[in-house]
Amino acid sequence: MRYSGFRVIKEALTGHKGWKPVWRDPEPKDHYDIIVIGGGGHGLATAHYLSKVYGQRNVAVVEKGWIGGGNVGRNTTIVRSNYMLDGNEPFYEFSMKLWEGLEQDLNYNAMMSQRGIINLFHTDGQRDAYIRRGNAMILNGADAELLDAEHVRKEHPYLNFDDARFPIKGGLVQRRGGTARHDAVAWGFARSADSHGVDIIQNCEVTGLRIENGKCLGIETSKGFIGANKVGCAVAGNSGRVMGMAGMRLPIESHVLQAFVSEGLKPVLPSVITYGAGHFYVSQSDKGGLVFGGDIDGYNTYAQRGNLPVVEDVCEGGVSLMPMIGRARLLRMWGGVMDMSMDGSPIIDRTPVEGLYFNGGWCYGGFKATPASGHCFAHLLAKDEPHPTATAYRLDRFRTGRMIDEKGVGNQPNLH
Amino acid sequence: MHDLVAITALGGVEPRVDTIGGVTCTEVPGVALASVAARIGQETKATKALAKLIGVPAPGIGQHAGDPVTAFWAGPDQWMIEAPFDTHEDLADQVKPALGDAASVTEQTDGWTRFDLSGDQIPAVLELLCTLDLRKIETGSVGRCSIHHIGCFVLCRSPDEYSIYGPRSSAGSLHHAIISALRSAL
Amino acid sequence: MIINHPLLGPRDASEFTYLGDASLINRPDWQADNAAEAFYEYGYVRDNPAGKHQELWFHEAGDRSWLVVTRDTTTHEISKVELARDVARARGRSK
Amino acid sequence: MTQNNRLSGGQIDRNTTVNFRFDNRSYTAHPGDTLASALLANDVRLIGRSFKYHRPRGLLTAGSEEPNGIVELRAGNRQEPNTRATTIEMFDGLEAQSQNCWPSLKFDALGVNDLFSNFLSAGFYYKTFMWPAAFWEKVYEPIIRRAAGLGSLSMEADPDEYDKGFRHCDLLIIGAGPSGLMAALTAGRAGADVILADEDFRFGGRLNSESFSVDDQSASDWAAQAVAELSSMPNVRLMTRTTVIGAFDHGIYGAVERTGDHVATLPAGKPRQILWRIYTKKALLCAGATERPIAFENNDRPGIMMASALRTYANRFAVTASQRVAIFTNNDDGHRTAADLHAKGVHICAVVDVREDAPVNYDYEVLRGAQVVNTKGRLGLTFVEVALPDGSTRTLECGALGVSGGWNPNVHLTCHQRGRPVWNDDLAAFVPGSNLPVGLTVAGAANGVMSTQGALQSGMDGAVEAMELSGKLPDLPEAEDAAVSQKPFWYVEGCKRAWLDQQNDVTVKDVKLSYQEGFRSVEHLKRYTTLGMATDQGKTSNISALAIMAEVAGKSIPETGTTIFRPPYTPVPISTFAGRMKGQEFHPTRLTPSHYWAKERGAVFVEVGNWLRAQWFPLPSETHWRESVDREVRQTRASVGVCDCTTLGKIDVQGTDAAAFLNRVYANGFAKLAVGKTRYGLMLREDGMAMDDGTAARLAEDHFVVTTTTANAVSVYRHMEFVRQCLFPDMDVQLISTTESWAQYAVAGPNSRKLLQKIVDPEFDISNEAFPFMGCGNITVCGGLRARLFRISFSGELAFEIAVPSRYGDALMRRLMTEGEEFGVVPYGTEALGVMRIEKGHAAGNELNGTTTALNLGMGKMVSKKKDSIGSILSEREALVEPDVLRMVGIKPVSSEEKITAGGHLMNSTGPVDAAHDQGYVTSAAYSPILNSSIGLGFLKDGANRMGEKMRLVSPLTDLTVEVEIVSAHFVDPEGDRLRA
Repeated sequence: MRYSGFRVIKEALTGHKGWKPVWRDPEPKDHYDIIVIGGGGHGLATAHYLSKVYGQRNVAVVEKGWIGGGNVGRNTTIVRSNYMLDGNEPFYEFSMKLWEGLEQDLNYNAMMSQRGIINLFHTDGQRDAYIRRGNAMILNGADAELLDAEHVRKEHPYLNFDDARFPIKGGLVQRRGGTARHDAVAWGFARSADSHGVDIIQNCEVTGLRIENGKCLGIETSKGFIGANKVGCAVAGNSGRVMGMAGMRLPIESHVLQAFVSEGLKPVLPSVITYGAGHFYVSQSDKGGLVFGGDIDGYNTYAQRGNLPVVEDVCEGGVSLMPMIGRARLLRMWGGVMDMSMDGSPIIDRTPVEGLYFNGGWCYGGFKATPASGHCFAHLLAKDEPHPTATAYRLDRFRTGRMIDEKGVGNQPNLH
Repeated sequence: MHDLVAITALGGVEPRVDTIGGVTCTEVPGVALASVAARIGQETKATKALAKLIGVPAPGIGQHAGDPVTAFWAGPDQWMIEAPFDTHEDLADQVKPALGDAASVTEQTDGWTRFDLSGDQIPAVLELLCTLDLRKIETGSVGRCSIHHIGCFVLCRSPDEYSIYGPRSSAGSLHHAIISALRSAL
Repeated sequence: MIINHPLLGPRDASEFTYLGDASLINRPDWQADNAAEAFYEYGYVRDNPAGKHQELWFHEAGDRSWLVVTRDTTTHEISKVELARDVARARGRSK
Repeated sequence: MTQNNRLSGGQIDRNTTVNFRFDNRSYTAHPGDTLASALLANDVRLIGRSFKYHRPRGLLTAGSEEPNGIVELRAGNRQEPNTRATTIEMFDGLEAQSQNCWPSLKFDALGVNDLFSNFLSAGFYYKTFMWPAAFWEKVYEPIIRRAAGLGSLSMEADPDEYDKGFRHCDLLIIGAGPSGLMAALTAGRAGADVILADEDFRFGGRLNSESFSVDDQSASDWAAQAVAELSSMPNVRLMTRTTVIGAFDHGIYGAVERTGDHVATLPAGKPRQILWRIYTKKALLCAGATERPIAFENNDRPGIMMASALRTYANRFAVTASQRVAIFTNNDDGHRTAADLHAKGVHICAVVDVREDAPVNYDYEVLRGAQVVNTKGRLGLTFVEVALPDGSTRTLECGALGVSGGWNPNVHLTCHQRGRPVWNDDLAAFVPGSNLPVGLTVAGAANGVMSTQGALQSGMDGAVEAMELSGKLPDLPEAEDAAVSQKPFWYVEGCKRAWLDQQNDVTVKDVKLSYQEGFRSVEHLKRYTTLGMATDQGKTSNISALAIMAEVAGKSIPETGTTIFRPPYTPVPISTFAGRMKGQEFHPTRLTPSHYWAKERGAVFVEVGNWLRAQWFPLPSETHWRESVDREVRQTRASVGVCDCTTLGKIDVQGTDAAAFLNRVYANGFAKLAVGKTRYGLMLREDGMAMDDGTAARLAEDHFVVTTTTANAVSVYRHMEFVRQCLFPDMDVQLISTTESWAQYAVAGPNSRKLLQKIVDPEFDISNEAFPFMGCGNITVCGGLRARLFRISFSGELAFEIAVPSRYGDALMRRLMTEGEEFGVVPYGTEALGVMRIEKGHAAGNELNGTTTALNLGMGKMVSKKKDSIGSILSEREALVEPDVLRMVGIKPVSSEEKITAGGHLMNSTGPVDAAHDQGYVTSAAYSPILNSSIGLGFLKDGANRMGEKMRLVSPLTDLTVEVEIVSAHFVDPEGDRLRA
């Protein structure tokens, strides 16, 4: 069923009787060409591109709970392609271009809003690093602008320019950056994949991977064994658990990132803003809530909840940067479990097990990557070779010393 | 004798004194400090030597003891020695011989700034500053904690006399934190 | 969270700095034939268990002890706290 | 306007009358009122507008679960959007405004949305606004954003202070209703260390809202008496106006105490709110229960309220919402409200009870087996339409309708660690499950014990269990003990627009549509319809919606799912979480020993980590910073300059294994360093990347002083403790930071020795012979002050670093300036420091960026292969030693007028300019007044072999392309003759 304004009006006039389920609720078949483990953003996007771009129709997405219930449903919805390193920037710019056409591609309004993102800097050293990054963005075909303090003040007069412990010296802006309605992204990909014949199987937990003579034959699940020629794992946050079923240890730790939303407010923030002197980033949703976050809690965990010190740290940064939000109320806090990798960059690669493919290590940057991650993982699953923009995301890069370390903090996941 | 004039951590020639709601906060520059860390395998020897130095048994975990030269526990097999500045400006050099090879001694005098709180209701002030369980803080206790992101030692000398040690460079911020808490609580 | 420091008793976890898996104590022998592979494993590969996890915490705003904390990563329940130095010695580390 | 809806009695101070304003009209009220009760007293029912359809909204409840009665409180920079009128404690001069309406509350233009509500069904926006693509940001979204949102911020900085505090207790009791009070009495009398916290400004909970008695006194009097006894106990701390917002790990609870929200203006220095971190051994949740509505057609009109709220307003605040009231209920509790209001002289039009066997009453009519099927009244309720069992309908004329659909235990905190409540059929409600936060137990209505007697008993039992009390327990007072009698009833059949989430305008129809479109899990339902996402977090709507979803799905409620709650229990100002860590206090400020002197000199300061350092020292004649910096550099290189470098980390390393230890943490060797000598040290991370660099001075066989960069002082110390305690636990080495103990100044330039000789005491020979390059030692200065001298140089000049106890740093700096006058000594700041180190080709923070190896930095040979040192093995990985790896180089423009930009990328002199052809990047750049040219340092592929090559430095971001030449990084004195002079 095609969505459109006319359809909405027609249905309104006929009692909304015509709306069909956005996706089917099928029972799993015995065997699929490709099974994607994980009905989150990346898994559903993979299914969408597999079926729509790579012509794979005999595909299933298997989800332990309800689709979109992982990090795609609990992030701060920021979309950007402002990376510095060659391993990353082409991939994220590819993702940005996919975002820009996503609604039309999916016929679903994920409310991709290119309202811009600004990364503020407060020291000359930060400025130099941002100039290097901005240049890398432009050299990779993305957009970037450097603003001085006066210009930042013109665009964001409510920031703390008068009483700041760390004065704002300027900012790196990406105008094409912005936000998207996170749940709708998952639903849009699911709806499209479903419409192309992909079976989306919810409430089906993977309990094991059937591997014989180094080849993956399928998955054991709470709904029984499901055979497959290829199995792709896209369960960031739980990668350790699932790949553990294949006896693999990963260059990844699971950590919790908290996120926060305020009560609804009339428009106050024009764009996404990240603070360079504290752990704080924020945007305002279309409903009016300030959606914000900061650092991960910093200890290994699989629990989707955090603790007070980080809540306080984030709010300290927020009020220091923009004192006018002080009287807005924090409405809800929640946590998402992140695959924190050893260099802060993701992995999209084959594994030592034939027929088993891995997509993970997204740290807290996975949402913006959703379309490209799906596209590149679909490419890898369909063609058995990496997509040109994702060649650096290899599993063995730590052994060879080809890390992609934007922050330069090395093999300590909780610092990325 | 040299002719350089010292200034306090808050930048004055005279120490700063504030009284708010019956509690007085006094900047205390007149103290010399040296750290004592036992060498590996010399722990017992170091503890004995330390006891001799301060005239009482070396304080255990979370304790301080001695007078006028006092010591407080700073870490495993590690203590901070406190003495009047006027008589012990070169405290580290005085302490070294007493410990010999049993411990490493390091001058700490100007690494720290000290604020003394006196008056009742000090716990009502401290509960706005640090996470220490004040129910367990009694005369002779010392706790290391973070006050407004500044690493500090809190010593309880009597129910209405406390000392707070913080890093000298952050004296202004620490003082501001203490004064704000006094105004808020009292 | 609260970490029950073996010397100081219960302390707020915010006084500590987290490093990670306590396997970081098991630094390989630099002269071993497989040193390169061993150091790669040591530096980069983790068990990352959903359950009991031995991990290193530094009491930064406290007594500067490194601790090995055994904590369940699904419930955060802490079942054991030891001085890392004792653990290191117990694992045969010396000089 | 007079308070013509006031009744007799109540817990308000009638002797005092206060004035307040709502939407710029003045009203009167009494202390003890909330804004909500005061508005009702003044016959104001219309308070706001709903989120989506902008429907008129009045009060639904009398507590913190209120979804509708939300206003902008106070004015100017203290304006607080979305504030629940039901929790605003009345004070004289209170000012509030309605919100989310324009031009006025009575006539709201966007009320038109209501007419099109059929087109604005759940999730409609996902299906449209897609064409043309560009229209989203330009047209659709701005309209949606303006219409959405609720209250507005003042856009001014929050002027109030906030505190954070930390309390410890054996037992935290959350909620001071019957169970909480009884628990506190039990534990308190037993001597336990108790904190009793309640969000209300008056302890007692429902006891203050009921007309029945406890023992022989009124419920509220009994509560007051219990509070009096508790406040006399030194082991019990009472925290009123304190909401426990969250249950965190290991018995830590977050609580927000509103110390200043009930006064017009705060006394100086007093906080508006305090965020408490409460450390508990045990906690007892006595949070009570929340009455839930029944959904029926047009059930959202102002005047339609929870029956228990009407009772609270009547009994506690002596207010009725209207003189004519009807009740719609599925349980006995609704009848209580009717009886209490009737007793206070309010006309009860009828009690509409869905139960055929509802209790009769002779004071007013009870319509058994009846249902409310519709209501009238545009801005406030006027008529209620009732369907009777016989099929006929009755119309009741009334200004208020009390609705009671039963009670939901307040299980919120039991869910904060992902625990799930379980379904209880007798109550038709969720009660706390088994997987509670460790140490938390639940008592009273929160645990499904609905009678007052039961709550008292349960509170006592809870305290006994939690504190493991034995021996004599207090006698329980007598109180009502009625069993729950209700018929589960969620919504009236056949209704179309029956509201569940009244703030977000989610109706029964939306839930059904959600199911129809496949959004069937509770989380999908919430996310698709926005149910429960409003400022009340669905406290009154979640369960009903779940029940309806279950019905459509043909499943039981527990099969359909549960809904859990997240912190905070009620919304908390962001300022409260920030406390005092904002503005200048965001981070502590660290001052150098020469700070006050530098300030007098008019130095310009710069933040370096938490430090403030002098950046340069402008002279009155100088108008541009470059003039000052160039002068400082020239004069230092020509004669002598002084720079405060105290901020460099200093770590005292002692012990018989000190040298062996440094051999492990530094890539280069230290074992053979002679006493009295200093050596540059490069520290690697275990992954082979450069971590930090500095110097180590050997003061004795077993004593070194190590310096770190300012930025890494803390992390290097932590790392060294890790190596000491975790990797080499038997090494005899002790570490302690001495960064702040010593004021350390670099004295640099050809005349530095001459200057120092004037202050160093004569018995110390610092001639080149006696004190050569890289020498170090203990000395005295100015007639006996102990000091340390190091002959090290960052500038490349003949230079020393001299250290004295910090308290004398100010005096020493002044002395160096006066003694240096004859040489024209200059103080120099971090800028000049930076220029000189670039001229000398010293790597610093911009080069040690965490991704560079010793090889990249041109120090590959320093990494000793003859010993075990951190990072040496992994620094050998194939990609890190490829022939064309980045190497540090010097860069200067071919034409000296051109400028080098840090952050620019290096491209070959010909060929395409794009990422694929990137050759490297510039890390640091400065203008060298010595070379009269802009210069830079950077990393270039195979740079060591490309000296003299012409390249293009491009910075499209700053719109710049410069022809540059690759040169050695050592621009000045490459042979190092000067520093050995």
